[in-house]
Amino acid sequence: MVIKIIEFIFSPFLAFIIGVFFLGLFRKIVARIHQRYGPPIIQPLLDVIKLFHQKGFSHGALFDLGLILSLAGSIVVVLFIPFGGICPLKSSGGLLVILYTMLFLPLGIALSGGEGANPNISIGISRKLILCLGYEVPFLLILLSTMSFYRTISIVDIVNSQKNFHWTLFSPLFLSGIAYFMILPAMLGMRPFDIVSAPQEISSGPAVEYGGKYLGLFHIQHSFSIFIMIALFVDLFLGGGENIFYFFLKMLTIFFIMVLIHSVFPRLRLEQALRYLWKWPTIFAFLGVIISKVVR
Amino acid sequence: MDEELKRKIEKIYKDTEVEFPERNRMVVKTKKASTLSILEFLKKEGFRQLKAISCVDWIKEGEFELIYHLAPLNSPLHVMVKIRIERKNAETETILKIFENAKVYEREIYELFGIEFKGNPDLSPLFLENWHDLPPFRKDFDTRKYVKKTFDEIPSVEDRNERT
Amino acid sequence: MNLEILMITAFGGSFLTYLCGKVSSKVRDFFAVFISLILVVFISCFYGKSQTIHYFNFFNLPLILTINKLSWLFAIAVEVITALSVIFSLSYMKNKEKLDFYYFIMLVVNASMLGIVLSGDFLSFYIFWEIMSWSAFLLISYNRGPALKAGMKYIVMSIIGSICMLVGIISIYTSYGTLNISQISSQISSASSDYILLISILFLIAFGIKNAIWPFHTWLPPAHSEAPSPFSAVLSGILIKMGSYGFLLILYIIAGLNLFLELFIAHWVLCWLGAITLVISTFIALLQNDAKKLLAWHSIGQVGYIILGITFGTNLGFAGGVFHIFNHATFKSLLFLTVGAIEYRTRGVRDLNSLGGLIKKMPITFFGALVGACGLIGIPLTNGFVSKWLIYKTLILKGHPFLAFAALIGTWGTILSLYKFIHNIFLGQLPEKYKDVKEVPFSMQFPIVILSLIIILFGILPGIPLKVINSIAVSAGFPSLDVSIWGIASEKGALNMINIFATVLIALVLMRLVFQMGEKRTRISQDNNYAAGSYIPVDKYNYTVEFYQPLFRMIKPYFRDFVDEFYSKIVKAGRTLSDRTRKIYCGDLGYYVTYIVLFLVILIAIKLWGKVW
Amino acid sequence: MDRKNILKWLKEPGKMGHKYSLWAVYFCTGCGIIEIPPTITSQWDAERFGVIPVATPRQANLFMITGYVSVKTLKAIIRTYEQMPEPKYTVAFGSCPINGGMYWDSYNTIKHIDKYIPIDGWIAGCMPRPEAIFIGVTKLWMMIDKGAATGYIRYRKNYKFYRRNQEKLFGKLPWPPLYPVDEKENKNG
Repeated sequence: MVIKIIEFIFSPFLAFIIGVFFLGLFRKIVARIHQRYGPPIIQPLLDVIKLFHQKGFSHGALFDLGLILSLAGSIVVVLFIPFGGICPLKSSGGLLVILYTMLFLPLGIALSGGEGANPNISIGISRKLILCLGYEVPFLLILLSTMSFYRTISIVDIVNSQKNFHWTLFSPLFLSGIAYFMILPAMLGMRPFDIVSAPQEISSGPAVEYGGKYLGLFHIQHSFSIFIMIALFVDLFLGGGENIFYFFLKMLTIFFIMVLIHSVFPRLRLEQALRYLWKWPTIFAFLGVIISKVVR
Repeated sequence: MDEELKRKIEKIYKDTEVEFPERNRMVVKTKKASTLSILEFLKKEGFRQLKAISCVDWIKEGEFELIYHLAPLNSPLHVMVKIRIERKNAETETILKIFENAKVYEREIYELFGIEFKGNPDLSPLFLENWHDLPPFRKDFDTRKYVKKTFDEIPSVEDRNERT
Repeated sequence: MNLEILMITAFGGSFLTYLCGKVSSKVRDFFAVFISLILVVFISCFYGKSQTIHYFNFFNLPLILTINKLSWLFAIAVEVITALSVIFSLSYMKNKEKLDFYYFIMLVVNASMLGIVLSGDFLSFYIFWEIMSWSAFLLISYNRGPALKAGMKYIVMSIIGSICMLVGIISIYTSYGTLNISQISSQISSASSDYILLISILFLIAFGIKNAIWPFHTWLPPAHSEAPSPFSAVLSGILIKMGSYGFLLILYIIAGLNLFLELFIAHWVLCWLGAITLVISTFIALLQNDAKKLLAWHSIGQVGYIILGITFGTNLGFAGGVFHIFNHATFKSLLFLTVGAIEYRTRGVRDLNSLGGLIKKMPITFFGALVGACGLIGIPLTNGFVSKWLIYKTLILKGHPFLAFAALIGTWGTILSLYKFIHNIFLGQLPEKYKDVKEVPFSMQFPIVILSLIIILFGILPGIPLKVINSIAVSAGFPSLDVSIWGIASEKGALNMINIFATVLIALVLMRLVFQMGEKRTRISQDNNYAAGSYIPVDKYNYTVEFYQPLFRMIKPYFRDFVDEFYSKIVKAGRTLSDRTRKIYCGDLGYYVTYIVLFLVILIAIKLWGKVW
Repeated sequence: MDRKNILKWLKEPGKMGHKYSLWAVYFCTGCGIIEIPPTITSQWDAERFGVIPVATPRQANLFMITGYVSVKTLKAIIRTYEQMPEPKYTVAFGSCPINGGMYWDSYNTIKHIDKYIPIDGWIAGCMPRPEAIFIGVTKLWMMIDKGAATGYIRYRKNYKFYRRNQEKLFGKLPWPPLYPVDEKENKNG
C-alpha cells in the first residue's frame, strides 16, 4: 500500500521534472542550431520561480478555475499512463479513459481563456480546437488499431504484450506507428504546427492575458502535455521500457527528433495543417486499422 | 510626346504655362480656378495616378503653393500641377470627385497648414494629439515657444515630491 | 395503487388544470406542478413491482396496462423531465398568452408518454402514440409564424410513421389473432424470418421517424428550435426516447435479438445508419449559428450512440445504450432549459453571433450549461462518459473499429460545437445592451441545478442506474454484468469512477494550493485588455462571429443536410404535378361533361372496331 | 552573475528570479528597436542571460523605451506599462527620452519621459550597441539586488502626479486610472 502512495506522489513529480527538463533542452538545442550559446538547461525552472513572484491579473473566477482544472486534468492523465513499470491508476481505466481525461487539457485552457475576453485568445482557442480535430482523426484510428490488434482497451496489457523487443513499431502495425510519428509535432504544438500560440500573428494565442502565476501554471501545464504525448507514443509503439531510465531514453530520442523538426520548418497555415493531417497520416492509420483486423 | 502635350494644354487653357525643368519632369502652372478642369484633362490623357499633394508656404509673398503630383501608369513622365492661393483664410476646392485617394492628403494638409478643402467630408485631426495652436508647418509657427509652453510647463514628478 | 388510477390521475389532472386556468392563473400553475409531482411519487412507488391490468374492452379486444422494470425506468424518466420543465415554464411563460392551453397540452403529452410506456398491447400503444404525436404537434406550433411550418413538417412525418405502425399491428393481428405483446413475443419466434424482417422494418420506420434516425431526421431541427424552450426540453429529452423504447420493444421483446442478429443485413444497416447519423449531424451542428438548432442537431447525433449501443446483442452494449438514453434525456433537457433561461433574460435573442460575456451576469445558468455540455461531450465525472465508455467497449471488443472511429469522431464534433455554444453565449466581452441582465428567478434555477446534480451524481456513482439497467438486461435474457457502485469491473479493462473522481479532486485541491502560493492577484474588468497598446472603447471588442472560420471553409460543402434538400425536391415535384393537374381538373362543369362523353366514345370505338376480345 | 549561487536562490527567490529571467515587451517605441534583433540573435545572444522578448505586456517584466518618444506613442507606452504585472522595470535607450535629445525643440516628441512613466535605468548612446545594452542589463541586476529598481513603487506612490501630468498633455484619458486617484486632493495639488 505504501508503494502505491509513493507511486501516486512520485509519478506526477517525475513527469513535471522530465517535462521542465525537456523544455530547457528544447531552448538549448534551438539556440545551438541558431549558433548561439543559449540559456542554461534549468532556465524554464527559473522562469517559473520568477513568474510565481509576479502579481498577475485575473478576469474572474473561471479565469483561475479553468487553468487549475486543466493542470489537474494533466496530472490525472499522467497517473493513468504506465511509465517504465509504474502506473498508479492501473486498475481503474484503460486507453479510453486516458483519451477522455485528455479532454481536460484543451477544455480547461479554453474555458479560462474565454473568460479573458480578448479576441486574440478566442482566435487561439478556435485554432487549437480545430487543430485538435485535425490530429484526432489519425490519432483515434491509431488508438483503435492498437486496441483491436491486442484485443484489449487497457494500456497496461498493451505494454505487457510488447515484452523483449517485439514492439508494435516492428509488428505489422508499423504503419500506425509512422502515422503517430507524423502527427506528433501537431500534438506537441511544435513549429510546423505551432499555429495555436503564434507570437507574431495572435500574440501567443490563449496565453495573451496570462501574467504572473497564471503564466507559470500555463508553462507547467505545457510541460505536462509534452510528457503525456511522448509517453503515450513510447508506451503504445516502443514497448514502454522495463524501468524508468529506458523509458526516459526512448522519450529523449523522440523529443530530440521533434526539436530538430521544430527548428527547421516554418509555421503552416491552419488549412495547410488540416490538409496535411487528413492526408498521409490518416491513410497510414486507416491501413493500420485494416491490418489490425486482418492480421488478428 | 511631351511637346505636343504642351501645345495641347496651352491651346485649351490660355493662362497656363508649361515647362520641362529636367528630363521626364513637366510643370504646369495654372490659376486656382482652372485646377479641376486641368486635372480632369490630364487624367483623361493617361495620368491616372495622383501620387501626392504637397504644399509650400511662401510667407513673404503671403501665398501657399499647392502642388498635385500626377503620374501615368505606363511612362516615366511625372507631371506637377502648381497653383497659388493666398495665405489669409486659405481655402480651395477638393478634388475628391477626380481622385478618391486625395481625401487623406487633403486632411493632412488641412491639419499641418490650415488650408480648408471645401467639400472634403472628413477633415478630422490625423497626426497631432490634443492640438490647439497654429498649424505647425506654417512658417510663422514658433516651435521653441510651443515647446516651452507645453512640455516645460509640466512639472517633473520628483521635485514636486521633495518640496511638499 | 394500480395502473388504472395512475392513468386517470395523469389524464384527469391535465383536464383539471385546464379548468383551473379558467378560475385563476395562480391556481392553475400550482395545480400543474402538483399533478406532475404527484405522478412522480406514484411512479416511484411502483419500483420493482410488476402488474398487469385489463382496463377496457375494445370490440372484444382486451386493452392491457402492464409495468415491468424497463417500462418503470422509462416512466420515471418521463415524469421527472416533465415535472422539471413544468416548474421551469412557470416563470418562463409568465407573460405569454394562452397559458391554460399550454399547460393542458403539456400534461396531455406527459400522460400519453406514460401510456405508451405502460401499454401492454399494441392497440393501446398505438392510441397513446397518436395522442402524443398530435399533442406534440399542437405545442410545437405554439408560437405562431415559422413554428407552424415546423409543426406541419413534424406532423406529416409522424403520420407516415404511425401509418406504417398501423399496418404492422394489423398484420400481426391477422396472423396471430391477439395484440397482447407478451403472447406475441412467445408466438413470433416460430414465424419465418422474412415475416419478422417485414414486421421489424415497419415498426422500425415508425420508431425511426420519432427517433430522428438519419434519413427521417429532417423534421427535428425546425421543430425543436421553434417550440417553446421548456417543451423543446421535453421534446428532445423524452419524446424522442419513445422511439428508442419502441426499438427496445421490437429488438428485445418481439423479434428477440438472436433472431435479429441472424438477419445480418438488417443488423449491419442499422449499425451504419447509427454511425452516419452520429457523424453527419454532429458536424452539421458545428455550422449552426442558432443555439437551439445546434442543440437539435445534437439530439439527432446522440441517437446514433443509442442505436450503436442497442443493436449489438451483448449485455455491455445493451447497458450502454439504455444508460445513454437517460443520460441524453438529462443533459439535453438541461441544455435546452439553459437556452430558455438565456432567451428569457435577453428577450428572445439566441443567435450565437450576438451574445457574449453572460457568465458575469448569469453564473448559475452558466454552471448548468457547462455541466450539460460536459455530459453531452462525455467528460469523465459526468454520466455521459460512462455510457459512452460502455458503448465504445462493445464496439471495440466486438471487432468494429470503424464504427468506434465514427463514434469517437462524433465526440470531437460535439466538443467543438458545444465549446462554441458556451463561448459565444457566456464567455468573451459582455455587449453593452446586456449590461443590466440579471440571474433567472428561482423557479427556473431549480430545474437547472437539479439536472446538473443528477448528471454529476450518476457520473461519479454510475452503479446506481447501472444496477437497475443490469436487472432489466437479466430479465431480457442477457448474462449479468458485474456492476458495483463505482463502475464496471471486467478483465479486459475496468472502469472505476470513484478512483478517477478521487484523483481529480485531490489534483484540483493540490493545484489550488500551488495557485495560492503565487503572489496575490488583482481582479480587472473586461475593458482592461491587451489591444497592442491602444484603448478599445466599449462594444468595439465583441468578436463572436463565425467561431470556426477556417474549418467552415473546408467542411461546409460536405456537411449540408442532403436529405432535407432531397425531400424538398420531392415536395416541389409534387407541387408542380398538382399545378399541372389543376389545368385539367379545373372545376367548371362543362369540361367534366366533355371528358365523360369523350371516354364513352373511346369505349364504343374499341368495342366496335377493336375486335380485340 | 551569481546565477549559480544556490544559497541566494533559496534566500530570496523573487529577486533572483527577476534578475535571471527578464522578459522584455517586444514593443518598438522609437529608432532604437533596430538594436534589439542583433542582441537577441546569434551574434550577441541575450537569451543566455534569460532575456527573451515576449508578445504581450501581461507576460513581461522589462520594458525597453528604445529611442525618441513621440506624443502619439506615449499613449501606447503608458497603456502597455500599466498592463504589465507588478514588479516591472523600465530601461530607456539613448538621450532622446532623457531631455528630448536632438529633437529638443520639436513640437511632437516628449522631452522628459520621466514625467509620465518612471524609468529605472538609462543607457547612453544614440542607439547603444548590444554590448551597451548588456552592460545596462547587468546594471539593472545590481539595482534589483540593492532594491533600487523601484520604478513601479514610485509609480504606485506618486500615481496622482503621473496621472495629472499625462492628462495635462493628453487632455481627458479614455481609460480609467490604474490606482484610485481621489479627485479632491488633485485640485489643490
